[in-house]
Amino acid sequence: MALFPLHSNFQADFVVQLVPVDSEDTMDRVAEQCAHHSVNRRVRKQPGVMRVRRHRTEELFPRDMKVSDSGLKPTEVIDIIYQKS
Amino acid sequence: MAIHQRNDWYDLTRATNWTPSYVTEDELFPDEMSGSMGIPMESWEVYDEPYKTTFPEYVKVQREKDAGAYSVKAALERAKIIEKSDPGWVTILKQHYGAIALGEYAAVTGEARMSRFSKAPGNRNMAMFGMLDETRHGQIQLYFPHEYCKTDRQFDWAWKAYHQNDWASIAAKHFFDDIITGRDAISVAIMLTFGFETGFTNMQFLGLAADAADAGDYTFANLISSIQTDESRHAQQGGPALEILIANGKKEEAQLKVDMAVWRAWRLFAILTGPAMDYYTPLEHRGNSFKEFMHEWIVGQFERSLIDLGLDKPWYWDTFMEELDSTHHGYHLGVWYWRPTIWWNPAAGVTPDERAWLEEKYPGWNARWGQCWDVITENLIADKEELTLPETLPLVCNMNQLPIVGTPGEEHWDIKVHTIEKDGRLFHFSNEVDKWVFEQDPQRYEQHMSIVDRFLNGDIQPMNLQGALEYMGMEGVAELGKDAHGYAWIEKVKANMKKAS
Amino acid sequence: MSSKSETDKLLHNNNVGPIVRAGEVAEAVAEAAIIDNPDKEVTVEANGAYSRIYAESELIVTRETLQEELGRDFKMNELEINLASFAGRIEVTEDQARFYYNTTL
Amino acid sequence: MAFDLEQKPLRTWSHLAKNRRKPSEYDIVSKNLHYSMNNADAPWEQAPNSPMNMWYKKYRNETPLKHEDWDVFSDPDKLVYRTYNLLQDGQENHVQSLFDQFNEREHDKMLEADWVLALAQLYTPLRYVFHALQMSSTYVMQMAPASTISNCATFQAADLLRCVTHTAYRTFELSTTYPDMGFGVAERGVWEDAAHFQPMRELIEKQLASYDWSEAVVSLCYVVLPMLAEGVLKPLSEASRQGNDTLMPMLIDSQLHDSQRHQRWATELHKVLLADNESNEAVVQQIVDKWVPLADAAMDAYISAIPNSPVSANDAIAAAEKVRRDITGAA
Repeated sequence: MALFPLHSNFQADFVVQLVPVDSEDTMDRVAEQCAHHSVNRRVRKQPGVMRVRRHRTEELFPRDMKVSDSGLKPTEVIDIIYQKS
Repeated sequence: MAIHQRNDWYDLTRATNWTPSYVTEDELFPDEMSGSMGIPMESWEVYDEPYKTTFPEYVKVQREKDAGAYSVKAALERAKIIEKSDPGWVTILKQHYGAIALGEYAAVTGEARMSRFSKAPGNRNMAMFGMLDETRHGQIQLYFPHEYCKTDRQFDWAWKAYHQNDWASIAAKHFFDDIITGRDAISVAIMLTFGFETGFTNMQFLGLAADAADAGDYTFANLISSIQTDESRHAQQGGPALEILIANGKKEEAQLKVDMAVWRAWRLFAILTGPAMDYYTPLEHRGNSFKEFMHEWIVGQFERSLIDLGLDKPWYWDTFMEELDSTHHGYHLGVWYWRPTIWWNPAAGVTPDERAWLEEKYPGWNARWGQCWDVITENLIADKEELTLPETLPLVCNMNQLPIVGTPGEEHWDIKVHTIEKDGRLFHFSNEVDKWVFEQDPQRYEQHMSIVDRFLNGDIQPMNLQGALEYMGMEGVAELGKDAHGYAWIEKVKANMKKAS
Repeated sequence: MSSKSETDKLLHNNNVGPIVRAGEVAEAVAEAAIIDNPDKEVTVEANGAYSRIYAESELIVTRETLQEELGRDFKMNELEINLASFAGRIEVTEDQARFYYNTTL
Repeated sequence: MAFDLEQKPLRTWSHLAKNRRKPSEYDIVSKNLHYSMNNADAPWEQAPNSPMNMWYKKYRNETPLKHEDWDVFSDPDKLVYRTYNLLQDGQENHVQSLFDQFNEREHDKMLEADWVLALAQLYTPLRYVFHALQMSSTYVMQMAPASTISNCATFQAADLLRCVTHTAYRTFELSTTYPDMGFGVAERGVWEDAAHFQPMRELIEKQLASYDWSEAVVSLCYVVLPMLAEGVLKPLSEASRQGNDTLMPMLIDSQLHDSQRHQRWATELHKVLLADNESNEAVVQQIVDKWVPLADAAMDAYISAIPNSPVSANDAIAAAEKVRRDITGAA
């Protein structure tokens, strides 16, 4: 358990934001925390599941992967995108 | 002829280089302060400032300029511009004075750098007048807003802003200390006087004067356009310095400095002048859009003059032109959303009529920034103000110190953060150009901490928004930025919705 | 969104001339620019705060014409009081102000 | 920390609000403007180890003169930009009318031949001296720890450019009457090579290359400027009367107005230094002691070259010492 700062680039939003998560959070939990600062604030909730990836890469992190297992570095930028099911 | 023409004796005022022998030339002009790139003193003696003045002319003309500016102020004191103007206009005054007054005063130091350390005697004299000019600009832009202190606590920031760690203060200082106070004499000549003062000051001091005159604030229109008459004289110090560098085989170095200064100025003025022109100025008083003013002053006039001096368009020209359509919209949205962190009250500027204007000036605006404003507007209509206020910090660029923004909207979403890693630390940049600037001079930039870095390092306590506001210098609620119109604009949106349904 | 060719067209101009703060001097300079440059097409764009006065490649205003237009004595360096900006390069003598570019695009 | 929920508007800037008296225009526009004094680790908003931050830390922050609150310094003349222009426009109207009228009456044609020679050797090369002191003052400005001190240095630098301008003008004018005396062309050689200028040039070059702020301000304001007033301008003024040069004393009178103002702010600075920290007195003394011999030698060489100087080098040296005593308030 450790504070783990990330920067959230949330789908359709205009700004990248600091989101302090926990190293033991799963990617789903990370996405939720990022959504808190964007969804219903400046972007609408979209259908589908929120997924996390390294900024401007294609590969999505598994939803249950922990931050500490992801290879992400503190303060790295992540994209949160909706995956249409 | 009883008084000799200036032309007859002017050259003698600048025949002042001599060969030192009790100290070396390098001791007299240390490279770190003079920046003469190994070009010896005699090669700088051909420096010919195109816009000349002399001491007696200077004090006479400046006395008259001040007589004009102060008498307009006195005559219009009863016009009660603060009480009678649209709050959007008052916001421009707060933003302008806070962002500009002490920066102008710092420019005295930059001019002094040239006046002491330039190897070109003409530059040293012109910079002396530049020191006086910037003393004027610092003092007059403290004197004029001072009387507004009693109306509103935010006007204290005209004096206070540069003394604080507000993110906007940090960004302004980071830029001005990079081109004015923190550089050698020749860099100042190129980056401040040429790169900045022949270009972007026109935007803020003349473009905005046009809006001010239209808005009925003649005191401000008169003041800032008068300031620009000084700028346009002392801004001419850079041109001849550039020509000497080019003649001595230093074109590449000169081009680099110009490109860095122009880019940095662009980013800061995109957040300063952009929102002022396209969002804060009441719609009925807007003349040109920010982009149109940029076309007039920066593309048509400044960049054109750069070519005349023998330089090239900056390598990032296409990116720059693209940004004229986008960057300031994101900055405006960010400033409005994080409004408690700034000392002015941003006007949202998104009533139906204003949005129509934005869509006309920036086709596609609604599908981009408009989407974000839709959500904000709905929240305000539904009384959910809390969702229109921040709960975290934006990521700030390690070069320009401003939030990293990009184009929003489901169809157009496009943000690209450029990141480099050095010794385990990640540096994030708004785009490739900011990253490029950073990489030109790591020693100057690397150990600097952005406000987000400071937050993460624990320099800001408690680690929440309140702690951050206090760190930024906010001492109480009256200083915090709020929506300029207290959300009154929502009524216009509602009325429009009623009409539509 | 503006196209590349549009902004390049904006850049590729040879307009030179003063931008003068609104007032009697701006009016006099605009008149003088027309009188002193008979072979040129002089454009005057006025807005509330300033007038942009320009012509292709070179524009001169003389002290003599300015004095006539103003109906009073006028020293060339007094122009500075109202010369908010200018396009091109500048050269001011005791008799005239000249705006010009060395290059033609 | 108490975050004020009912913050009231202020009558003035927050930093002046604690004062009981109403702030003057001088206070409003001059006080406490150097934000680079806030963060000792990084005076400028760049890396703490950037070259300019290193320069300011070494030469300003670590300078031997100390003060708890440099911003208490006020210019005794309370000059602000617009009053400076009023003041100097008035002075320049006076000087311009002197130039005009003396030209009209063909003043220069009536000069004694020896005096014309003296002007070429002693007066017209002074534009290098004035200019060097202009440069030195701009350095004091950019390194000063308070904006109120910086402003005094700015106006002082401008005053010295004023002297450069007078000198350039007179140099040209003399060259029209005496085209073969080297006016306008020979000054650099005189300044660089003539024996009577070498000690002064040594002083000035070394002073310019002294970058510690304490050293720069004390050597300039306590030693070099008094040398200029007492060892150069006044002896020249006195001597000119013998050469039928009635313009010079009037011109120098106007320049000495500026010198007196420079002395006034130096005197005030000294008071402020002593009031805060007793160790400052020794620092000042040490710097003065280092530079006075060079200045005395400069005056000696210069005055020895003035034909029949009514002011002896010893008189001038004593007068400069008297100025220093006035500045430091010594008996």
